[in-house]
Amino acid sequence: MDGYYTWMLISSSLVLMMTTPALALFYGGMSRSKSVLNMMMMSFTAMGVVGIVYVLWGWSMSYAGTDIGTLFANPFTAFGLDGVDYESYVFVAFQMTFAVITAALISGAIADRVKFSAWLLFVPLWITLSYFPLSHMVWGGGFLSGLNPDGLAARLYGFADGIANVVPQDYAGGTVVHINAGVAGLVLVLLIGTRKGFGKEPMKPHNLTLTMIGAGLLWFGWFGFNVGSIVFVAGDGGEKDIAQFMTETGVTWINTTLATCAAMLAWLLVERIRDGKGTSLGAASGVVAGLVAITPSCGAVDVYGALLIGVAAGALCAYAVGLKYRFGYDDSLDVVGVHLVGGIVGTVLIGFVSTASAPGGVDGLFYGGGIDPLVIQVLTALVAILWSGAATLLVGLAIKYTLGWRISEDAEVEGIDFSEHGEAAYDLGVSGARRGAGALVGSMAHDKSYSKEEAHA
Amino acid sequence: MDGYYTWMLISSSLVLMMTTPALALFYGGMSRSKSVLNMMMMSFTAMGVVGIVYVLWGWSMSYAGTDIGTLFANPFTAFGLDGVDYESYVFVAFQMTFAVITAALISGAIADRVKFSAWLLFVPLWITLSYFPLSHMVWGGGFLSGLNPDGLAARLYGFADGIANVVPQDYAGGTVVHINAGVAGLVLVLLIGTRKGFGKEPMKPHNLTLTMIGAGLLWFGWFGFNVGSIVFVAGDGGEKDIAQFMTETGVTWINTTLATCAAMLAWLLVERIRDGKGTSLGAASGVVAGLVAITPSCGAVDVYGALLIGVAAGALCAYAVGLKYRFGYDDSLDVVGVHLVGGIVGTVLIGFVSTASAPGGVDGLFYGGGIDPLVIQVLTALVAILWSGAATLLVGLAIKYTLGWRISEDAEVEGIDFSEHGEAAYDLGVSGARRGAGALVGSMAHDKSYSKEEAHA
Amino acid sequence: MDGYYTWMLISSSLVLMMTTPALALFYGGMSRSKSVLNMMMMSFTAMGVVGIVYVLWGWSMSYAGTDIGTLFANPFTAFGLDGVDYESYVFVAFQMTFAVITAALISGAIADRVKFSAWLLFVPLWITLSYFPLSHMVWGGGFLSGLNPDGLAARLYGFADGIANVVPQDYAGGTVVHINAGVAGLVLVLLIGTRKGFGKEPMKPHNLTLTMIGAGLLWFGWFGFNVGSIVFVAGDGGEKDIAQFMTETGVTWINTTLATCAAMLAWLLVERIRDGKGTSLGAASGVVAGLVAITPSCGAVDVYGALLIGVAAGALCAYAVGLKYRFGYDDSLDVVGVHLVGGIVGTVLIGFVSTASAPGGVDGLFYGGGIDPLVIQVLTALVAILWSGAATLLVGLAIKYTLGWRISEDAEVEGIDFSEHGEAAYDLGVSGARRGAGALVGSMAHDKSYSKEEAHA
Amino acid sequence: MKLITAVIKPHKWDDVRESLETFGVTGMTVSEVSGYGRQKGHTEVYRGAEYDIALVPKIRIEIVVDDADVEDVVGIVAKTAQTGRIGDGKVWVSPVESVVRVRTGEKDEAAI
Amino acid sequence: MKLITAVIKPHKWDDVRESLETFGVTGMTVSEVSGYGRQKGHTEVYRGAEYDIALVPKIRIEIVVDDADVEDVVGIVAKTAQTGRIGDGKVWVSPVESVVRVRTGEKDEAAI
Amino acid sequence: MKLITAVIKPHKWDDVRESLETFGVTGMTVSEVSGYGRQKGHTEVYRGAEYDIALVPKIRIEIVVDDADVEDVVGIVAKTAQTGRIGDGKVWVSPVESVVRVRTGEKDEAAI
Ligand SMILES: Nc1ncnc2c1ncn2[C@@H]1O[C@H](COP(=O)(O)OP(=O)(O)O)[C@@H](O)[C@H]1O
Ligand SMILES: Nc1ncnc2c1ncn2[C@@H]1O[C@H](COP(=O)(O)OP(=O)(O)O)[C@@H](O)[C@H]1O
Ligand SMILES: Nc1ncnc2c1ncn2[C@@H]1O[C@H](COP(=O)(O)OP(=O)(O)O)[C@@H](O)[C@H]1O
Repeated sequence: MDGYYTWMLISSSLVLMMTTPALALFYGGMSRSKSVLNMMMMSFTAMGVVGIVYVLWGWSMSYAGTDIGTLFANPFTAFGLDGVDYESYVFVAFQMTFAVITAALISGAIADRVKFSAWLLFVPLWITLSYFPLSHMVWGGGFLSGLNPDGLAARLYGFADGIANVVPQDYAGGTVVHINAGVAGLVLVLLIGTRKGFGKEPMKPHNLTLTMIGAGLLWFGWFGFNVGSIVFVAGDGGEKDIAQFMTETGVTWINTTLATCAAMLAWLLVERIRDGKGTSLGAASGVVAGLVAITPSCGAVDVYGALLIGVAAGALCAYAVGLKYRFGYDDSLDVVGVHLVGGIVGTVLIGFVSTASAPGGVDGLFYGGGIDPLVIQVLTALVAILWSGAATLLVGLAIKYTLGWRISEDAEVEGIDFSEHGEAAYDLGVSGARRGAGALVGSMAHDKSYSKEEAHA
Repeated sequence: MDGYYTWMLISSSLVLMMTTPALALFYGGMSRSKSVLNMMMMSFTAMGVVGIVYVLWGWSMSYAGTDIGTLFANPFTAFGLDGVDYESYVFVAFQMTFAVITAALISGAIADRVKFSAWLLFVPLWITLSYFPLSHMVWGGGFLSGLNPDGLAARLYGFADGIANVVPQDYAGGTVVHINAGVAGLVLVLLIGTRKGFGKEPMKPHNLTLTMIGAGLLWFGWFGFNVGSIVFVAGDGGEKDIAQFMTETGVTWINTTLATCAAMLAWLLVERIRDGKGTSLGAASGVVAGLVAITPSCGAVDVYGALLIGVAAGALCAYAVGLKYRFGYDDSLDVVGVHLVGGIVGTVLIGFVSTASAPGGVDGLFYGGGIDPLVIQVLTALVAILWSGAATLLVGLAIKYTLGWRISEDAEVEGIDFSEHGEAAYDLGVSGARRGAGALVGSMAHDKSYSKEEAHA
Repeated sequence: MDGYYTWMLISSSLVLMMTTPALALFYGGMSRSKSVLNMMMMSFTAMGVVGIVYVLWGWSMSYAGTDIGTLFANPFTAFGLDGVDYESYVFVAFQMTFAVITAALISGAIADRVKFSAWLLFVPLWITLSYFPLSHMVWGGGFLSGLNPDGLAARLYGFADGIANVVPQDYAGGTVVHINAGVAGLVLVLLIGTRKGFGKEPMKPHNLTLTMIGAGLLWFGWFGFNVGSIVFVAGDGGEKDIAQFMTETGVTWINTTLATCAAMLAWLLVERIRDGKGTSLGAASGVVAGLVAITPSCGAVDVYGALLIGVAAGALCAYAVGLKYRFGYDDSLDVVGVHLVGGIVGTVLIGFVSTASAPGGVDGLFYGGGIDPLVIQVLTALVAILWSGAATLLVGLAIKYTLGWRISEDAEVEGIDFSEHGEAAYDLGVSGARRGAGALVGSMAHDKSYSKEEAHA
Repeated sequence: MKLITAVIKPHKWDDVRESLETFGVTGMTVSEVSGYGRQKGHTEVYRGAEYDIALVPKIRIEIVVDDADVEDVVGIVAKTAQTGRIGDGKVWVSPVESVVRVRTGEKDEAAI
Repeated sequence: MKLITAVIKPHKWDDVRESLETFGVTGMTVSEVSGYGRQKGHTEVYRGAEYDIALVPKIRIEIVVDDADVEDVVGIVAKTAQTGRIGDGKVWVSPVESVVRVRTGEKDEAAI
Repeated sequence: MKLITAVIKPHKWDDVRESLETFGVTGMTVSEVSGYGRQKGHTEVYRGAEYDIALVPKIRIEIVVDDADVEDVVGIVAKTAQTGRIGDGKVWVSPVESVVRVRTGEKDEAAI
């Protein structure tokens, strides 16, 4: 199994790369030139904070700790990976990167207007109250897992031979990652409010090449995300596992790619019909929408199911991202429109198009599996939405009435990169005709580190 | 063999990454700021379209289907991967990514001037008529394979123990990928014509940093492309195969790197001598030229052979990219100069410098192998050129006299990003002194999705 | 072990990617818009030159050749990989990429002002006189290795069962790579002098988004760098090795990530306290500082050790990069402040926080291991500093008094991209309101390649 | 005819354009400039060193008008661009001796 | 002396420069500006919402000339920059009281 | 009042700003422009073809001053921006009939 083990090393590295730099680029390119750095910083610091928190109590709270009421595990049981054997470190690594990107995804909804300090406070609180419990419930044998005799599925449909009679499916994180992040984004947007000028000024992407790089690298990393999420039936590292590895991963790779291709083209088609032109932002968004929707379902469907899920996700999300203008919530970079909607699409469609011929091995409504698989998918999604909504509201309000979320209106107009980070992303006094500009940038006032020095002396 | 299997999962992901975003960046940076998005969109949509087409009938037409006259296989035999076992999905994935990038490569020749709809129509037709047949002929045991008793090599030199007495070598796609894309680019350029102002205005790269990122990521991905193209002698997944895997791949990795380094330096040297200065565009182009030339030969040569092929490719391509100005064909981003020329260099030089000490195990002219290996390489290249030329001409003319290829001249002057996608790549009202610009961008006219909404209501 | 072998294939590819394009981007973004291409070219050509040199005599001089006075190995023994079996090629590949990035790292210290030809001459000389010997001493069983009976450690603390009683630890290159590059940078800066306007003009990064991409991709590649540096105890490819692979790599992955997260946050904290704001440049630099410091120590510490090393590296480097203004040496992109300081921090702290419970299996001062582990780490660092300093001085002076290092002052003011490469990185006549600019760029004077042609005719 | 040059705050541009449109100004030429004055720029930090950015971004508007319209146009710009905060900018008027419309070759009043 | 200010279409810049060169204009100052006028900008789409870009890119040329050359230069620019399509631009002339050549300190006619 | 327009070399901007500050100029408007003149641009190479970049980057400064200060300001700029090398630039003076300070509505001298 050292081949599979190597795949996990790579998958963990790939998913880390999805946040830094892929997501940072995807979001950074979509924000305005005066706020791109702040946007990228939210991804980078999500990595910094969650990376540490996950090792301290995240792994324990999700998997290694003793279960507490099927909702989460004891954060202290394996605090700091205490008592965790080295064989498992690679899985800690893999799961850590999932927590990181989930937190980072939220930042897209609150672009251009949030105190950097508020973000740094939000991330550890939210990941602890919303992400760790949900990952425990879904993957850690908790309330939303088919393996828990007291779980939702078991209660509804009964439990036999260590598994519920109807099993909720979430292969790589439709609920834990995408619905969770999408709901959090929506709640925060409603709490924090819209940007000055929202709905009047375009506030369009300042650098679509960055968004395209980000979309491409996200796709690349997503193979680690989805294909790396295989769970073995035997699990003893024997022949059976190897055989499962060398078949199931091919299916999840192909399904992931098909849905993404289909979603990209579907999004472009909607734009073509509605707006007359297909945009590159649409292609990049379609890619992500497809990846989001196939995340829970990549092991549950065949090639036609993957294509259908892709088309549905691309078309519905392309429409959903326009709603913010209609209802006036400033989901700045479309976290709700793409991750919440896409996550629901992928999670729910499993109930229709999952097939026993796929690794998941469950027949959905369209394959004669009846209504139950659909019901359990919908209920799972609902529970995730409720938990995430409640947890986010709690954390969001706590910050609103203490530290406060918003930067000043002037700072917002001048640009958050200056006000929160004292930087400008670009200094392109350049290129033949513009090489002079550098001269306009300013001159050194004084070297603080230096003067500080003197003070000491 | 789960180690090798893992390598194939990664290689497939790496080669997908070569198109999105690597090639999109390499080409996007070279185009003008008013057409960068359209250029990137051609790569992204090539991925979208070919990704789906390959699963539907590409795999069947190249490998899984029943052979038809040694030229291609039946597209319906394994339509939608029907009857393809899951073990093979990873190879479908790997081969799919090759088809994708081959189609995407062509876009560089027709920058700035082609209807997006024409491209979306061209890709599936061309891939079906040119790529699938050639991949079947060369790798699918068809007309250009040494394994086919009725193949070219067998007819010319006889056939014994299931293999021709002189075997044409194309390790990773010199003919199927690079010559094929290069010829298609040339034919299209001649059909479609030059850009307004070609030869008068510079039309130089608008963002060389993108081109450098692209070149670097292409190099990274190319290890999947070349090293992943290993074919096993035994093929039973036993000790022999593992041993071959753990030796041959080291050789192809090193050869790929050596040729690329040599080509980069050779290109820079030519520029230094001819123009007085070595450019970054030259370094990036040299990297790609080296990778192209070593693609067919990475398994056939030793370190000195790799160096020689690299030097030859770098120098010849550096010279070849200048020809378009001389002969007046607007091969905008040098698909012909780099991929056609580089592909021929690599394919033909095998006849000279291949050595029995390399994995390929054949001695070329310089190693006492006589003229035959050279002849078969040249003939293989010629057949590929003819087939690709004919197929491209057919598709190209069909589109020319129906949909039409060119956008209007005004649209070309204003920029294809606006006319075909309604977008501008950059909105850099930025950098201390320029932060105001955003204000100049414009104001929201009306929200179509919204108004559409109203209409419904 | 084909799983481990696959990991080495990937690791080699990842580390190559660290130089091209990751480091090129990290540095390119930090330099000014008139010198970004030259900066990227120094990374690309370091790859081109060292890639070839390493295969010709680097591998032989570091590992394969016969030892010469414990300082380096005979460059001719295995010249051109003569006599090296194919099994080892993957290790040649992996080690090559380390040599490449070490040379490339130096370029950051001498930004904006060095003749391209001088750099092309410096790289092969320096890599031969400084890098190959040090890698032989530390990893090739030479003077700084615990395995050499005549080595420093053996002489000081005695030698038993083929290993010194106190073993110097450098898991992935704190001395060979980072201290080595940092010292070289410092020496060159002192030799070459400061840029015109240093300390007066800001000379701040022209494109921080590139720097962020670079930092993210460096982190991604660093998993190949650190985790791929595992050395097996048994080394026979048997069960023991596989078991070691499937435990140790998890630890090094986690440690690498923890230190990097901690360093990023520590750097931001220092900025927050000292300057009032945490910057994105600080986050990117903190990421690299953490990766540098954990490089030698990733196998020696537990999670708390990794966190401590990260915090120390982030904080100390954040302070160190300010010193150049104080002492007036123009370490342009902070090679000294990050790689020399970070490399020393990581190498020396091992003496305090290494623990027997980690793969390295040595207890440091804090774990009751006494002073010896600390002493040997300090001495090892000192020897590396002395050797690197001497070698760099030699090469640097040789170039100074022959070719000369500096470009003319006018060229420096106009920009090295024009003077050395005849290019401008950007031509952004763009973004709605600026689309015209292209028109200002200039018109084709004459086609040299063309006219050259005519001359021939 | 006169040339009216106005230097205003960037986020005021849209309002100014609209009010001029309503008044009947059919054309103007706009550029991004940097302003230096009582309004100070912001401060950037780099590697622990601080930089004062002396300049603030401004929008510069040039309008050629008939003598008759000068006062109105100046008044409209001054009124619409006003926020009352330092840095609102300046408007100045200078003489123009002749104007040509390139497309038609029309001269002076007819060319505006 | 007079200052001739011309606002033209970007792709006409090269022709204008050449014809001025031939006439003997030895220097000018050029900038990228945005034009607002009868010629309307294009439309951009973003997330299903449409944006009218009111401004079109233009090139702005400033030439200080002797009184004697004013008519010729204005004529040349107006002729060369003409496409006959809306948006060709404007040329206007305003008085200049004195000029200095920084390099030499030369004044007025001698400074041009 | 007069409008002083100066076109100078970019790297001279800081010095000019300082000396004007010391003299007491409280405001100016600055823009990045391209200069065409005796000083020739550089040459770029692309795919073996050479391009002459006819234009050189310059900084353009506009200062509205009282008639009294014109000579001093022109002198200071001309002196400070001087390097003695070709391309130092030009300074020209043109009449201004009225000025308004947008913030306060103050007119003319009071508005500067
Ligand atoms: N004497 C001047 N000449 C030209 N432009 C000026 C002058 N004084 C001010 N400006 C422009 O007007 C802008 C606003 O002036 P400032 O002094 O900052 O505020 P206020 O006009 O409200 O007193 C400046 O940024 C500059 O662009
Ligand atoms: N009154 C004006 N003052 C200053 N510039 C103007 C004026 N009218 C037009 N322009 C400039 O001339 C350009 C062309 O004018 P426009 O009305 O679009 O076409 P035309 O001049 O052919 O009628 C505009 O984009 C603007 O830059
Ligand atoms: N007649 C002119 N009108 C407007 N600007 C001019 C004129 N002549 C020169 N300039 C500006 O002055 C700059 C320097 O002029 P140039 O002839 O190159 O050097 P010098 O002034 O030292 O002779 C030019 O780049 C241009 O921007």
